[in-house]
Amino acid sequence: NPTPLIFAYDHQQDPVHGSMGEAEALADIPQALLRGDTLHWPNPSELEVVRHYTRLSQRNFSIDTHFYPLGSCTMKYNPRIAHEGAMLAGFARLHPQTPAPAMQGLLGILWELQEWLAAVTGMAAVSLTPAAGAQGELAGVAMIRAYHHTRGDHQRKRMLIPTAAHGTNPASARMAGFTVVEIPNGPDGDLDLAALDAALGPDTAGIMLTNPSTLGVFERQIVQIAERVHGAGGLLYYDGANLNAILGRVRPGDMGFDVMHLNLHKTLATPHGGGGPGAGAVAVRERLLPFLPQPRVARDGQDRYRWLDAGDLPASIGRLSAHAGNIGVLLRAHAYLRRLGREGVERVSRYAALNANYLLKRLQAAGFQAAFPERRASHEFILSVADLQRENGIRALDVAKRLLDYGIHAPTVYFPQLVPECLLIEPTETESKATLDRFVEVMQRIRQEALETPRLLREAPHHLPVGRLDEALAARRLDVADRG
Amino acid sequence: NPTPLIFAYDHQQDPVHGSMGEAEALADIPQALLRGDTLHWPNPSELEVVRHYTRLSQRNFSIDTHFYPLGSCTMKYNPRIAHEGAMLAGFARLHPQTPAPAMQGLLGILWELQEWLAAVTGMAAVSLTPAAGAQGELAGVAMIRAYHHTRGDHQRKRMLIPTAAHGTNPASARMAGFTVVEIPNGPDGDLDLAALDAALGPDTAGIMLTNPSTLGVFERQIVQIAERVHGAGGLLYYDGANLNAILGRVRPGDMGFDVMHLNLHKTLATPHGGGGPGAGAVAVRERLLPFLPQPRVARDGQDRYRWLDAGDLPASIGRLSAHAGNIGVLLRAHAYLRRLGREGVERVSRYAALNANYLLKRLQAAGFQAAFPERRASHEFILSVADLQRENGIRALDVAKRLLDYGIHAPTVYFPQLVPECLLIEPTETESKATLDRFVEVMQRIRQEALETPRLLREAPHHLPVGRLDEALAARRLDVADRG
Amino acid sequence: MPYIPHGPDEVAQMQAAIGIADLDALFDEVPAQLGSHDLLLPLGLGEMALRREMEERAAANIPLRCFAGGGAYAHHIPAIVWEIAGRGELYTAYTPYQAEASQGTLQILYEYQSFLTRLTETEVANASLYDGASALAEACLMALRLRGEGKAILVPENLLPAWRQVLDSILGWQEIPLLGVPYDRQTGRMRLPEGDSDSAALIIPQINAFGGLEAVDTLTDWAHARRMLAIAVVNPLALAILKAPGAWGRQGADLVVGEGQALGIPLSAGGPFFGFLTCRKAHVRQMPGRLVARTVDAQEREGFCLTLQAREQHIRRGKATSNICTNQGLMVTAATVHMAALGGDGLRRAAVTCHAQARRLRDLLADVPGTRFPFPGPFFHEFVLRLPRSARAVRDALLERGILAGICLADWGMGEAGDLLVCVTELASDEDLLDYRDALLVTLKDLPA
Amino acid sequence: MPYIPHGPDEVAQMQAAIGIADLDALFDEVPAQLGSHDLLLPLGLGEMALRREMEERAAANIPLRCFAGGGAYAHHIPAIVWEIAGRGELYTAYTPYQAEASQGTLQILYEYQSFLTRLTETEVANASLYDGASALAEACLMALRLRGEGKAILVPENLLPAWRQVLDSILGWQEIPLLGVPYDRQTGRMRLPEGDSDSAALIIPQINAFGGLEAVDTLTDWAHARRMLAIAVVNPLALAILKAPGAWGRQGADLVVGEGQALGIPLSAGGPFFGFLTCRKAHVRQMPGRLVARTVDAQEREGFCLTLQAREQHIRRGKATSNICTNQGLMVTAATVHMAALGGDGLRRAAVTCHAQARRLRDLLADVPGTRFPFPGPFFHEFVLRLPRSARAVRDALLERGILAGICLADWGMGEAGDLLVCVTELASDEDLLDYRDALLVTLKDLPA
Repeated sequence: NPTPLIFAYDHQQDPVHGSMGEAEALADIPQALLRGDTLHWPNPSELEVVRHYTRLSQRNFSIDTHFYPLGSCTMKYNPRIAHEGAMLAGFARLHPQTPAPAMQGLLGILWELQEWLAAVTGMAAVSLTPAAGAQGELAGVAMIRAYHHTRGDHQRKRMLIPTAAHGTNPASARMAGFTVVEIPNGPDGDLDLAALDAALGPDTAGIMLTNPSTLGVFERQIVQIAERVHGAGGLLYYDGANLNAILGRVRPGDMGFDVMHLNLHKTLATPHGGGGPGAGAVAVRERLLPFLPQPRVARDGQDRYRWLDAGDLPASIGRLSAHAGNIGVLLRAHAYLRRLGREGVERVSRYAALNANYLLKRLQAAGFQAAFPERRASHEFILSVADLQRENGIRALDVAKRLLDYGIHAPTVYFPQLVPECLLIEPTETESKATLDRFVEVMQRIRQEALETPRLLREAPHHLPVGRLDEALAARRLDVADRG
Repeated sequence: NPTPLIFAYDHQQDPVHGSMGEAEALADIPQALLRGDTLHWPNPSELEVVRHYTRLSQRNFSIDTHFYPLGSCTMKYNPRIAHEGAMLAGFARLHPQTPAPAMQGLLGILWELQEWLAAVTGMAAVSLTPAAGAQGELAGVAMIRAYHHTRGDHQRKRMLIPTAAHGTNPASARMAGFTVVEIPNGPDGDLDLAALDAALGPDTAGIMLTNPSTLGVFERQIVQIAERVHGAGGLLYYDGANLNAILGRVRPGDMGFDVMHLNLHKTLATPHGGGGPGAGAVAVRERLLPFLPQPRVARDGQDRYRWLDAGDLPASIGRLSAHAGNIGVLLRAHAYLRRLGREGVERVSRYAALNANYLLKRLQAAGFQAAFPERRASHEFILSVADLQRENGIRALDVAKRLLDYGIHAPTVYFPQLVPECLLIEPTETESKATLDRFVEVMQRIRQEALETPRLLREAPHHLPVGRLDEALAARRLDVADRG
Repeated sequence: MPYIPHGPDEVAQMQAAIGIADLDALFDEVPAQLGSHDLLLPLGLGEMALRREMEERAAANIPLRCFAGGGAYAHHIPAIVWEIAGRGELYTAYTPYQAEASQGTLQILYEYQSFLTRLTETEVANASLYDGASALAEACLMALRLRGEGKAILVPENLLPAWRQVLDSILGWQEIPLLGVPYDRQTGRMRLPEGDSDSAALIIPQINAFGGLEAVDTLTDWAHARRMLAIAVVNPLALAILKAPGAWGRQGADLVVGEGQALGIPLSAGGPFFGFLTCRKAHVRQMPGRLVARTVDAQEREGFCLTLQAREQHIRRGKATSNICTNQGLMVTAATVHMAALGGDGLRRAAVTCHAQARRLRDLLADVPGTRFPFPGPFFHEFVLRLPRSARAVRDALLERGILAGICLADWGMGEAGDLLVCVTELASDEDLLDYRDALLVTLKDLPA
Repeated sequence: MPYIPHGPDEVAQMQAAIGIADLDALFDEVPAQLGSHDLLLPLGLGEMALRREMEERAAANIPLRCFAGGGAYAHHIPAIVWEIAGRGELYTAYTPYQAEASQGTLQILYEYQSFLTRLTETEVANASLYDGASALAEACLMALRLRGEGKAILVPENLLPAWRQVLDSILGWQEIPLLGVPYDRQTGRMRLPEGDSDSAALIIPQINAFGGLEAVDTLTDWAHARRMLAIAVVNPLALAILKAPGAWGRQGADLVVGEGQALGIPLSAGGPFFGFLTCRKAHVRQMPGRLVARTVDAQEREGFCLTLQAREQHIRRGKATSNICTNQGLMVTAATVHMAALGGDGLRRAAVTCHAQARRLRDLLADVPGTRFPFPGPFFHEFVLRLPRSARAVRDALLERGILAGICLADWGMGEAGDLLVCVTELASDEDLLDYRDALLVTLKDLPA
């Protein structure tokens, strides 16, 4: 029994349009600009709306209901107090054009968050405006572009990016006008330094890295990489997607990065909301400071805050969205940092690493193959089920779908693409040992099923509202809107 | 996979008690009064708490997720705006001992609610303090007692109550010191007037009625009943449980009742919360006004409000709870009335009756037996499946459990007790025709199943987290607390 | 039409199915003379206007830093508590009569019962009563059922007066004698009653109306020595550090009641709160209120259901243990989440902090000229401050400074005119305590003696 | 340790399983010189202290009756909207990559797409972009992919200036030429560009930065006649009464973008909001952002999944249609519930009320001496008021009276010093309008000319 669409709830009421009052109210607008009655729209009762969406919500896996070890996504607990605080009328009802003297409470928070993010990244300054990680990346590489252009280095058009990087890296570089040069990783997961050297040159704009890398290991040569890229006149961009692995322990600034973004909706526990919103604050070293996107917040004297915009920031790369970014997300991130404080922040990476390494060890003991068995896991790690595929055609996707049947969200699959049949597993620090132990137990059972009753996996999931969906048909039919 | 108990989540932390700080802080309390370390209590993480209770919540049927035609319970939509308003800090953080000048906002609302409830009941005055319907009944019959005692009528110790009445009626009468005399109903559902006449006498304190009665029909002789009971020196108590049937249309005061309660958590759409809290405001005619329970709210001059308590109300039957009753529920009821207004309130009973009568007609057409086929349904009606029981042993309980499998909450079963194998069905006004039509369709299918595959019903439910539970075992084992 | 979904076409179809021409026909069995009146209600408001009005009226209640207690306490409630309790599946469910469709509510109630029995060290807890005071009345009725009707109840005079008033009402209608147990004017604590009354039970409030702690072991043993039941009245948060009533004296208290508000329930001007009642298993059949038990289905899967319903009014009617039906379910849900959210460590830390901050304020106030503490002896988080001025005048003056300074005992008809009952919880920061002291200093200087 | 569950025993067991002696060993691959620094963060706060601090800081933002618009609008949001959007199952889910475990989010997105295509009368809507302005930048890039890179975009000078700045940034990095289309100084409305430029698209803002309505049919046909795409920029609430962009001119606009905030999203000082983008099916493969499609499983049960992912960065990497990954999912959820909660009638009523109240205020202000309206012509809910004093001075003076009077065009570098852009929504009651007028009268009298 599928849930009907909301459009099924339509109690035709007595007509609103065409009514005298409405016609009179709209009389001053030329008929040619008006809509007429072409809006095909339901009129559900409030109870129908509540019931419909409450029931739909129950068809989701989520952090609040399920273990969600989705690699590279840092699905940690999203504290409710942060939501409560951000929804206070004093924040939620603020118009963005409110003059600064009437929004000092908010500006003080944003200023502190800028300072704190600078502190945890080891950078000189921060702009909070990017709406998500990818927009932070775009802003970051745009700053690299602006830096080179300001110095007359217009020829620096090539951005180096590891093959294993997040897809947003090359996409962002291209949106900022760069061409992308891929650099391979070595068999131990670290970057191929020789390939790097070969790629470096006077056209090098910089390199985009995340560390720990998307391979779930810490790039041990980072200091040398920084030296070489800087030596060639390039800058280093840090993709903050994996910052949870080193939060409070290693600062990108200390590793030699010049510019970076943070995914506040990962590292700083703001919710992912079924796809967003995120917030992708960018942090830079001193030399990139003039280029930070606007607006930012400044403190004048004791506890008076104001916006910095185009007038104050003449070299800024500009504005990324109409207002100041995802303020509501920033409020949640601020609340999280305020709650954890110094000591709490330092614990994050320790326990994230503890959970990942524990899980890796136990899954290896259960017979699963690690992609980099000789390496320490960061906050996440990669398994490959290529052995199962060889043996009886079980793919990573089948394992993923079968996990859903056991009430566990699947890890990331088929990323990074260079490890065949891989599962990228990130438990995060907010999951308990008991949850990890249960995951191991389920994975063991699935491994056994893969060997004994592989069809159970290939046809999974069995216990969800729908079975495996036909994605090819979806793309072919392209039924992307109900037209009524 | 049953959900474990919360006690399973225990991460033993570094000891709190016995710690220096704690010992020092408690040093002024004699050891003999202290607990030591005998508290066996879990220490779950916040995520574990959220996940545990979020998942548990999904194991409930509720208005927000299911059609819930539970007779006599008026499971209508509970507007969310009322919840939002009642939880505002300006209400939620008010200490009950706040002096009245600092809580005028609240007192104004309570005063208005008193006025409005008097208006919809046709009574002279209202006290909002009873915490639920049953406490309202107790207060009501205690006022009848006080009235007779004040007049020296100490012999009026017998309370007349229809056999079909809610169980709270006799229980409340007894708690107020009365003995109960049961009065039967006639075959058409109306009260047996001859039996009433026979029971009336100088020891009659009064009669407790609900109208429409628990049989789902309007007591047509109510004016005569009132005359006879009043003639015998008794008073009439109106059980407000069924007020939704006549809200805004017929007032209990006009029917001759002297005192009544309202179930705000039914008629006025405050939520039932899995068992409560309710609010059971009592309303009285002028002659019972002095006896109303305290506190109440008075308006002095223009828009200045104050509490009335023992000093102001010397004849009051007294106090029912430590404070002023379930204020948070009263706020929600006030919001509901404010939202509906006069016109909206008048519509409630019309559409409640429309839904009930429509459903009755359609279910009769589907082959179900109405208990009172010749009568108009009120806001609810009774079916009997005695025919199915005779034919192949299917009981009302089996139909009820099978409905759960179809995602519909069961109607009330086996009440009123005088109709064999009965289902008491109350759709309420907030359900749509489409929902009612689906209910009919499901009931038809169940009827067919009862005839063709009765085992399907006898072993139902099949699709819920647990099957039919062994209640006898529960009472025998009496495992009512996990002792760890 | 707020909340009514019917469109005109649907109404027409439904009327046709019933065979009526208009909705008024649905009321054709109602005697004609009953149907007409003017409904004196204002016109309805849209949700937008309603929200604005509620916010304005909420804002018309002055925000105060709260130092009042007297049975209702300002505590921190974690954000998750009402987030969960407000979820539609819990907020809008009925009493769990259909067990299989109510496992969420039922398991929560079972966990609640488990928490409460562990906290009180007793064997059975019901699924809530209206509030602490009415729960005490129910406990007294239960004691009479156990010990013989017609006996009296011994009620200490340092019980919260509103609670005594509730006993006067509810027990009074059944003409049950209540015998007062006086308190020592020097300490505020109960004196042992003189003589051997033929009473069913002794009520022992730990904490008493003055915030003081009673010698509960002695009192419990005294009652038991006279074949009375000991009814403990306790603050559930305080039990994180105070001796559990199940361990009072040689046998433990028999019935334990209390106000549950301190466990995650907003003050809301006095309600909805919830009352709890716990006892030994031997007494369970005389217990009022709902009870949840763990059991199994036909496949031996564990589940929960209501049990011993034969005690209740919907089965036993006039012979039930109480008339209670609707209880305070949602409050119990919130309390359960609250107890879990705090955890054992958090609960204990909250209680210790209450006590420590109360001591700190008491120490600060000891330096205010002219004040004194009439009742020495141990306390939890509430104490009587005797002021050299009318407590009412001082309280009203402090209101102007945004402080609800406490409860005037004179408002309760107790103590002296200068007596203020002051409560301090973990919500009060050190700065709040200093502000209180300073505000009091200024006020006493300004107020005429 | 907030939010980390591990007890010491568990840590010890886990360390043993890994074979490490302490947690620092987990970082033994990190070069030694990187690990040490002082973390300059304050100490953590308990939840209680955090709540208090957030409330204090929220209260430090002055509550104002809002008459400012400029792309962010104060509307009524039904209570159910954020009640549902805040439910953990929606609030804490990730992007629905695992379709079978995300049918809730996916169906909501599909419904959202359906709502938006119906509202705009187009065929495809993506599942959101960051905000209206960045959505417009994406639409321009999409137009260039469709019409040939290297071409220019025609940008009207009466587009909201912040939006123009976003185009300058995002399109500027790719060195895409933006050609200005001037507006008529007498009406504030777009003039048809002169000459035939070789441009990819014309942007048509309906509503323009002055609140005015454009001759959208003419503009659309003009663009199409020159083989340009017409990019409509619309206010989704206004579309309840204004002509849908899919019906503009003879062929309809090709790409439609807008800021979705008016559909149930709190102002929150400017975000998170969401941008929408809709187009014809023929153009879908050049569309950026996620897309949800309806499909079936092996048993022909209907379900929903992400589709055409090959357009996206996680598959196509550097060749994707955009770098966007995380979008504004939760905002779209709220908007979907909002659109459902209002229903067709409610949406239309809200839009009509906005317009009616804006007209009412305009009529009231017409009587204020010295004011005038520089731009005649139709408007939706926003208009320019020309004051005989500095608009900034007037705005600041009205702040003192609890009114945010509008946006000073001078702050945008537009118009004259006295120009104030005033917006009125359904939130403004008649009394609010009178208060505005009265406050303005008093202020103009007090302010030096």
